[in-house]
Amino acid sequence: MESIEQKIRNYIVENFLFGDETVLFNNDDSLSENGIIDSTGILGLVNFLENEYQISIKNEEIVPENLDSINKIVRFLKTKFESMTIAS
Amino acid sequence: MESIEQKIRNYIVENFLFGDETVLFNNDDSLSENGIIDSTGILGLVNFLENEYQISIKNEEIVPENLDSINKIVRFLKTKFESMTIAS
Amino acid sequence: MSFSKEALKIDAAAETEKITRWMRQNVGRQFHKQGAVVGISGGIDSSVCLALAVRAFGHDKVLGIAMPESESNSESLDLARNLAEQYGAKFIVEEMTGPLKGFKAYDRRDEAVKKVFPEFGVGYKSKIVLPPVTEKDSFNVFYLTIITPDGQEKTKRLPLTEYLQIVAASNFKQRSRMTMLYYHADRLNYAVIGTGNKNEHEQGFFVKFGDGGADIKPIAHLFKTQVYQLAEYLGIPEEIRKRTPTTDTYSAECTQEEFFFRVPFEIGDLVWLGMEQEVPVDEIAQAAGISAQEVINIQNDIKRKMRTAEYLKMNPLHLD
Amino acid sequence: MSFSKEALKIDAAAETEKITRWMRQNVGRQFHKQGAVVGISGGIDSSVCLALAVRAFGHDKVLGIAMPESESNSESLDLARNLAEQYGAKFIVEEMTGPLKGFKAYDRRDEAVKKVFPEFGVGYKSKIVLPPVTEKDSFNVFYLTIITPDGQEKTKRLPLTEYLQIVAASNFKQRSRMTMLYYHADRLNYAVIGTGNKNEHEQGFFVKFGDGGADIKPIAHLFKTQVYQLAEYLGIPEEIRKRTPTTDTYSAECTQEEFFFRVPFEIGDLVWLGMEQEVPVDEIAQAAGISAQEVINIQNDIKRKMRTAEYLKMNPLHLD
Repeated sequence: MESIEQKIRNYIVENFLFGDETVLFNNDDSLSENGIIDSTGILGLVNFLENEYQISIKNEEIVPENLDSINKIVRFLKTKFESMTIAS
Repeated sequence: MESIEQKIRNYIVENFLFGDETVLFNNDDSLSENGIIDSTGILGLVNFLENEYQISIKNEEIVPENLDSINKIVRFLKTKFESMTIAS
Repeated sequence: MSFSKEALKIDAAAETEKITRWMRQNVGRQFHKQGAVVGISGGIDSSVCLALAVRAFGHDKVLGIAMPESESNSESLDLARNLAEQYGAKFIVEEMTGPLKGFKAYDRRDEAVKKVFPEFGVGYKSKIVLPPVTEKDSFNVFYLTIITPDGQEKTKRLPLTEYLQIVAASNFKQRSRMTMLYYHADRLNYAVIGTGNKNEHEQGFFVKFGDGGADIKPIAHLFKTQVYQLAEYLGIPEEIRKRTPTTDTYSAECTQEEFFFRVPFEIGDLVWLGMEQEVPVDEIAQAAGISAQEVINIQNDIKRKMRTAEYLKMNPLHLD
Repeated sequence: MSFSKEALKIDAAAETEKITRWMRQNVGRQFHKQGAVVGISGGIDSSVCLALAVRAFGHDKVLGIAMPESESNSESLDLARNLAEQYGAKFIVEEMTGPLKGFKAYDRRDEAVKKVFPEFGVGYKSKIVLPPVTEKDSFNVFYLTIITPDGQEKTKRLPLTEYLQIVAASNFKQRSRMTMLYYHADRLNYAVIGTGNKNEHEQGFFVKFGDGGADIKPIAHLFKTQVYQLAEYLGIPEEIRKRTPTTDTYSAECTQEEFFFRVPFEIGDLVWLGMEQEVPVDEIAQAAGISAQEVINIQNDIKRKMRTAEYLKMNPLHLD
């Protein structure tokens, strides 16, 4: 099965780089500062995460520390999953 | 009385240079190559000459050798005036 | 020598002289145009641009155009008309509701608004807003606010698709205005004056080929707070200088601060100037009366917007 | 090695590869856009651009838009539709008569036409033409041709005011099309493809912020005769490749040659390439089959147009 990292990377490469895999960025690189995603792209990413993982992202969660690199996104998703488990 | 040269110069300075007399060009300088008049300006100049001097300028007369410097315009006007005198 | 609000002061007389000489030279010698068209909205920026154009070209070579449409603020038209009269500029009114309906601009926008608020309908108004910059650094997330016929406000975060469609449809307004300004400019062999200030020009608060589409932008190097200084010097009426700057785009009254800039101009301009002059953050914070963290977040917000603005200002790319 | 028509030959496969890689990189990394919008007219240039966009971005990320209005050639719409289908691009039709009537574009134009030909009315068509370049060097003087309902042609030289108003009113068409393309581009977060070729781009045969308003121009470096080579390689249908290029602006059928370029492309492109490569005039004349004086006049005409084009391509000026 595809890892969360891989799934997010695929989404980014497919939607923001037209599938061009020669653009190299690692899982800790800032997506905004490296010019891979702009503010509209962040909104698209939020939509994608909400639909893909059936979560609801709050306004105050749309901040660089949660979304600005693949690793940050993965960490953020894990806290969302945990809070869902606790809530249910 | 204002000379023809002066009248044409005034028209050009007033209409294409917003009255800025610091732009220096002499009576033999090419108006198009010195960036004073463009092709739309030439059409305006033709209108001005036709109205001001009650002449009719033919299509084939709208050429650089008749209109591209103050002196060329003056020479061209003189031939127009002469042909009118002969015709009348 | 400490950093303070004084740093934003300009010599209005010298600035006016510099700008008008530059306008005259470029519009005449560079563009071969014989006058200027200015779209006047009754706002401070376009008023200052009209006054500058009249000084640069002469009142008989300047055409002011008011472009009201069904959602415009109704007092704007009178302000624009009086302004043109005060400066002796030629003046016409072009009604823009017709072209906008032709483009289905209102319908396309309201279709997206209804997806977010199904109750939206006749008598409702809408606007898009950004929350203010605070101590917490955040991405720019847009919210949709509707105002019900009885004056109740409701706000929701905008999903991407609806956000894009509302902005896209609203952009018909700025692009239609540009189109109308150029009709008259082309007809008269005049140049089109772009009325954006430095805040708008550099942070990208304009529509590409809309209000960003112009020949020459005489105040694009001046902070909003400096435009006010110029306005006073040029004699712009107080009723214009006292108005709150709005977007002039949404059916609900929407200030530029809530739609885009996210901080008051007196603070934002000072923080930005401090950044340009490499003033330490603490000193800026003190001058602006805010925390150091807020200064950093405002500066980050400005930098992010300037990056986005590159696309808006770019000439069409081509290969050699 | 002598100069000949061979000099205009390109390696269409390599060129396609180069263009599409460059499009992908810039639209993605530079603009942060996720696809492309192309206005397709049924002409050769926009067809090639659509095909290139599909290769660059994938057929599901390209939207072709046909924008007919009441004066459009009726077969263009079918050609555009079939083309989009052939390449698998998304396709929509946007009727432009509504916005144009909203701007009063037709009325404003015809008002000026009637000043020149008072008999002009319902059932008449009009166009603006430039005489061909000949052995005599001349300024560009425009003529107005009307065609009466029974097919009779009448031509007069255009006075300045009427010339400017007819062009200004016609420009509503290109600017309205740009506005519509950007609506869809903004809505989808796509880029707008500019379809101008080198002849149009460098000589200024486009409307500022109209068809000149685009994000990326993939064929702006290719002579018209080279666009035809690319079209064949990309599989553009013969019925499109065989059409005479028109302005798509005037109610009377008007070729690009008679409106703007003044010489056939096979001759004009060769003379221009010769000028770029500093080939002696006599050699160019021989290769093109015209006189040396005609070569000189064509080159002068191109140079004059390139100077005028500077204004059209200029970013808005501002002070620092």
